[in-house]
Amino acid sequence: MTEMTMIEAIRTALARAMDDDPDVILMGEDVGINGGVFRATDGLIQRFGASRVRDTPLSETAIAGVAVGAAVQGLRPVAEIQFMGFLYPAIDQLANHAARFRNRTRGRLTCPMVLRAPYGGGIGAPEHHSESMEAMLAHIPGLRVVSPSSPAKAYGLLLAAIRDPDPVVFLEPKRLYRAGSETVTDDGAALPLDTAFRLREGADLTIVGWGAMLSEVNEAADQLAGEGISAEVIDLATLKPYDRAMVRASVEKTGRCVIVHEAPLTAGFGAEIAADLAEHSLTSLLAPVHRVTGYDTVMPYPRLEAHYMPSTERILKAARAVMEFQ
Amino acid sequence: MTEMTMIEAIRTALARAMDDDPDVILMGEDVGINGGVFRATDGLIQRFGASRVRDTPLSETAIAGVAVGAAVQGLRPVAEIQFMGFLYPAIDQLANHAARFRNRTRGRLTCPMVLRAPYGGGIGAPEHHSESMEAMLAHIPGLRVVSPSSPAKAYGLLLAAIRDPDPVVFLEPKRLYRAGSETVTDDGAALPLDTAFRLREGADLTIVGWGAMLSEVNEAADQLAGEGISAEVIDLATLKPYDRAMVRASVEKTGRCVIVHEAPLTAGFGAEIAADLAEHSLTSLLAPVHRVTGYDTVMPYPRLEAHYMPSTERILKAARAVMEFQ
Amino acid sequence: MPDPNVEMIRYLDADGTPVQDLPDFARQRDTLVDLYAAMVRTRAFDAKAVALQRTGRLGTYGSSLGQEAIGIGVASVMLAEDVFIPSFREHGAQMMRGVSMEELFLYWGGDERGNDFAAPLARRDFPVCVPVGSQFPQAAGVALALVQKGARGVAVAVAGDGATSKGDFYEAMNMVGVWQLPAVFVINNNQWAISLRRQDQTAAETLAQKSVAAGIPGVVVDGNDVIAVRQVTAQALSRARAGPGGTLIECVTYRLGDHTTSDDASRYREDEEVSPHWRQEPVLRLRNHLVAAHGWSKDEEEALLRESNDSVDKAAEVYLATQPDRPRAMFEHMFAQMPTELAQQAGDVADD
Amino acid sequence: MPDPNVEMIRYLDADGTPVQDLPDFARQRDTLVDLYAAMVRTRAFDAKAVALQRTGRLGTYGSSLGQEAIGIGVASVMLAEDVFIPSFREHGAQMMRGVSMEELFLYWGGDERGNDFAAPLARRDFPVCVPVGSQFPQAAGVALALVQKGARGVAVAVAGDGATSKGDFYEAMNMVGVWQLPAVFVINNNQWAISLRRQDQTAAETLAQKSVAAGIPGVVVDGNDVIAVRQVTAQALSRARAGPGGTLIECVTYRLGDHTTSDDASRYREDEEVSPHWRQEPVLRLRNHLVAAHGWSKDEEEALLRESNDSVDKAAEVYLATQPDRPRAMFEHMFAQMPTELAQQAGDVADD
Ligand SMILES: Cc1ncc(C[n+]2csc(CCOP(=O)(O)OP(=O)(O)O)c2C)c(N)n1
Ligand SMILES: Cc1ncc(C[n+]2csc(CCOP(=O)(O)OP(=O)(O)O)c2C)c(N)n1
Ligand SMILES: [Mg+2]
Ligand SMILES: [Mg+2]
Repeated sequence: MTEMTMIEAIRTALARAMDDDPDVILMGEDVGINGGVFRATDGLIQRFGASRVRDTPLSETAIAGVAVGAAVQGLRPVAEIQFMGFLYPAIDQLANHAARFRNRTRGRLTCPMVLRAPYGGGIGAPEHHSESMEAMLAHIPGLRVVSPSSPAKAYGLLLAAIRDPDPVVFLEPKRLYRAGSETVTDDGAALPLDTAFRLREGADLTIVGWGAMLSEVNEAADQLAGEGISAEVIDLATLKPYDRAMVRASVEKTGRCVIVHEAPLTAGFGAEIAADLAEHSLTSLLAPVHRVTGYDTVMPYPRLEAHYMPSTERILKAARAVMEFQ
Repeated sequence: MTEMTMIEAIRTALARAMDDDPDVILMGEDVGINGGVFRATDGLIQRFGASRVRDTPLSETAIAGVAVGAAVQGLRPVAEIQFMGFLYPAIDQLANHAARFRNRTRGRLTCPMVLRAPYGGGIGAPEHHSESMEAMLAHIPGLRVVSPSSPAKAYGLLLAAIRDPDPVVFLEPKRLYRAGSETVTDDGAALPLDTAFRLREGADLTIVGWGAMLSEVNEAADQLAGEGISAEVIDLATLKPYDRAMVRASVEKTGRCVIVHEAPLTAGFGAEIAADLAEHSLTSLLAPVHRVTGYDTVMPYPRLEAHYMPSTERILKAARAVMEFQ
Repeated sequence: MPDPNVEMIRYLDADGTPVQDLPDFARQRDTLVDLYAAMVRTRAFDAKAVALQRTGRLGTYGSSLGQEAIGIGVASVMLAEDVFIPSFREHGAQMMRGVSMEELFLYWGGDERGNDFAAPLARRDFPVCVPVGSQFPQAAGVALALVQKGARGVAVAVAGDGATSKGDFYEAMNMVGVWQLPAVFVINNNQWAISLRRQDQTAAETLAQKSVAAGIPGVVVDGNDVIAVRQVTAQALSRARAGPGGTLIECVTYRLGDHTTSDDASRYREDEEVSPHWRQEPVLRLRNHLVAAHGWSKDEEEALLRESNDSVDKAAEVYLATQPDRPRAMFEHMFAQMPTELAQQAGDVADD
Repeated sequence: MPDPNVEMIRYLDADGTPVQDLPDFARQRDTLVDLYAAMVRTRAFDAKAVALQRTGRLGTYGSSLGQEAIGIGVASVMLAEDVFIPSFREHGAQMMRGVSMEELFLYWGGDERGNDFAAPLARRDFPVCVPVGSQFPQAAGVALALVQKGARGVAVAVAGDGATSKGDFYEAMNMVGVWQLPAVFVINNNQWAISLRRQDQTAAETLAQKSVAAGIPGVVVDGNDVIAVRQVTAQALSRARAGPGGTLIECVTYRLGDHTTSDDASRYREDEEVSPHWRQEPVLRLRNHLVAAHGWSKDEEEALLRESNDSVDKAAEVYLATQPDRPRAMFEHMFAQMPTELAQQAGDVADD
């Protein structure tokens, strides 16, 4: 049991997975001697050697494709894309190959790889360094898409992702990398990839989020509690496939739902959750579902970034609107 | 006024746009002497010359990137991706560049390009030739995403896309290329990119679709009419940004909504429509919103393809469920 | 800087006459007959597949007519520990790796079960790769896995001249170079990518010279000479097995037929252009050599043709008699464990 | 097959002594002083930008320390009709193209208005390209547009050694080759891509030899010799203008500083490795030459430094005094006409 930041928890999980299974290898830009630009792999090349911690050329298509080939051939590659904004060239390999090998060979060949990428804004990074395009990946049949919201979740979910027999995209909210720490036990225990986490029980409304936005969501829930409004908070953690049962049950209990994400509104993953409720929990809805999200704009450069990010205030506004609705 | 198939209408629109504006150029694999694998550009190289109808090397990243650079520099490139399954390598240029030039230069540089791609299944094509991933593109801020459902719409919408001062992804439902013909007047009149089309007025439920699925939707609406159920049918045509007002107004009138698309369910574009209704038209909903879509599976090879495609029967089943709901 | 051999390696001229000393294997009648039989069988398979497609009983199909020497030459020297990562035009190589004709028909007939290769030799081989060029990064990954696991296998990928314009090809080759991976990239340069001529694909004089960009050796070989293809591949494989890394092999041949059954090559090329290439084609070339150097007889030829056609016909019959899979199958192989939401969706389709 | 010159083109050695006859322009004091002043100003700008970042008043910034000769050499021979398509490390070239220091500070300070270049010369130039290598296909597209519109301009793109591993680079270069487009691709080979050494980026002996893959000429030039960079670029530009197509130019230099202000190079390289490169750096080299060949005086040097620092300081003040844009601005430039749904979303944010 140690206090760890999220980046430490990720590093700890990577080391644990590599200790446990010689087939686990890491690859990506600057993951070796530099330890990753965020230090997720710091010290691992020293510990596991340059053949298991591989600095790649600057080639996102090949990073993904090499991971696919290696996974199909029996390794468990964990590949890093340095920032989500540079992940697009990897989509072809993910959608056309990683997600399909098991299906198209009827189980003969499988692709147990993990693609890690830091995502999201709020740290004043340069353009193309703050995107949240998880919905694009979550639309691809055959992929799992996971995003942790705390150090302990990062540890357990990353272990689960690496051990999973199918491809997983693991999206790390970089705003949380060093935003706080919590006790993480390096016991090799994975967290399930098929259940969401109820972070807080509540009776009046359900707030659903994932990744870094849970900070604002929790803050909002605190404030709402002060106003006598009891919010249930659900951390989706695994977006694809997500725990529809938990979200439905919660909303069927509370009757109200606010969904929060950083990605642009239109066709964001929040749409899926709202749609699922409109389809399966409609009669329980006492108020319109609200989505508090990034706008349908390019993520602004740092000077205006704060105006783009869904704020606690915007969440509160939505929550109050939902509560006041009649 | 001539009877045209959709592929003829597309070719006619391309020729018209090239006649009208010398800056319009075509590029893509096999678009020249071969006239495109679907013949969308048949005869155009003879008419406009090899410098305006350019056969590219097999390079989807460069096709998109060259189109971006050429558009930013003042041409109006219309680039073809041979099948949507090969579009993924173009996403980087679309999301990181085409969609952003105007915004990041505060209007100094713009990117008036069109990326055309045939999409969708139902014609027994080999694997990777039948995808419908429009939702991924519709999530990208700064892009317009358009899909015609008939020859006349293809003509008018493609002209609008080419004339639009911003980047447009034009997705052609290849199942409709030769599935029928209608009267198209080659008068150079564009159709608006900001309104949906009400294909049929109805009072009992709203069915929303786009592209090829409108065939099944219309068939279902016919059958429903025979059962005394009056369905309003909306062809979205432009998915991003879509005509939210028309869909909301229709559902507020009918109280019921079925959304149909070929793409996989989860995080498909139908989710956005259902979410918008759950957010803005909730109190008008007399029944859960139903989505009739492809499954969260890889598009099967031809032998099982028919079981994947949303059928008239599945739409009817959903419509009846929605009508019977109480 | 490596200097790709721009002189094309060749052992037999178009008439089947040796133009230089033959390698050892090519002096043995049995070996040559095996190569010949494999090419003939491939051609018979192609013919049947096209016929089935024309009569609506197979999907879109890309024949390897005239290009048989490449796959056969390559696969004939691959070992069990090697992994084959093919394009969509290497039916001959796939068969030589143990993929059955029934499986190939199933695949091209639109049935995923055709990719569940039963033969031990092919068990780790990849199914065909449709997104052009995307198999190259995977091949590099396979090579990495082979190294990492201490195996001595080599990853062998084949793709067309068009594929050499994809960034995937280049990124992968660069990685093979810098990591010295045991991978052999074979280019079937059949002069066409659908309607695009080789010279409109790239301004590079040879495709082999593209290896210079990655710092690995590149070789040009006569792709209509199965002896040359085999010999050059064997050298590349031993080089890879010995450790110093990958090789790019350009096999120069000609696509005698349409791109696929969906294509009509007469739209973009004249018959006059095609005709002379019939004189170069690999099956006739090896037959001429067999007749001249090894007394290959008319009887033997006829027996082989009969046998090839019979086996193809038999496989076609099995294929045609195979019922489509249960619709549910499309859900069953998405994940090792079917997620709840998928199970619910599967409820939509009939159970059998 | 084109044979990229593997001998590095150089005019001045590290001491500023000519190693071969200088081109005409390099015999003129004024021209050399202009080049020198531009490099000094770039260095001053870099220093200020890093200082602002360190004190929290600028975003992540990538200094061009030691690499000034590349951008300056390249931009100094570009014409008004040419288009510059830079990476994120070519501040000097951008300035020479007329981008103001205020605009650069704004950009690196996180304000899109920094990309709305006011200077006519830069009006059609591209803003910096952050996704490494993705500017190359765009440059090919710009070149295509220039040709198509009958202009005589050339598209000039710059990127780093790391960028040469991207498929984008290769696909674009191949298209430039096959379409003979007027594009010049310049590689700032500063030996590092963040922590990856040049020799771990590719097994190619030179980066220039990658042009062989595309069938276009490649040249290696001493990137610390502004005379050489300018001369080679001038040749590539006239070649492009004359019609026979593109050129790849590898400029060999060294990244003396961290990758960016977010980077700590001491994690992955020793000071001992860096030190000798200080003897090669371009500003000192040209100063030595100016002093020796043109009597460049201490007074002139001091005046130039003062003037450079003053102009940089003044620009920084203007930048620091510039209020952030209105939040609404993030919606206003997404489309020529703001769609209804965007207008509704814009209602969320304050008007000013
Ligand atoms: C990435 C990608 N783009 C486009 C296609 C459509 N397509 C299929 S085959 C082909 C041409 C391939 O040419 P080549 O690589 O020379 O192989 P060949 O067919 O000649 O064997 C094209 C464009 C594809 N399958 N994949
Ligand atoms: C496609 C892409 N991948 C990763 C990054 C993150 N990144 C920024 S700069 C850089 C290294 C670039 O090296 P090089 O091309 O040599 O240029 P240099 O920084 O040395 O000038 C990386 C990996 C990026 N910006 N774009
Ligand atoms: Mg070919
Ligand atoms: Mg560099």
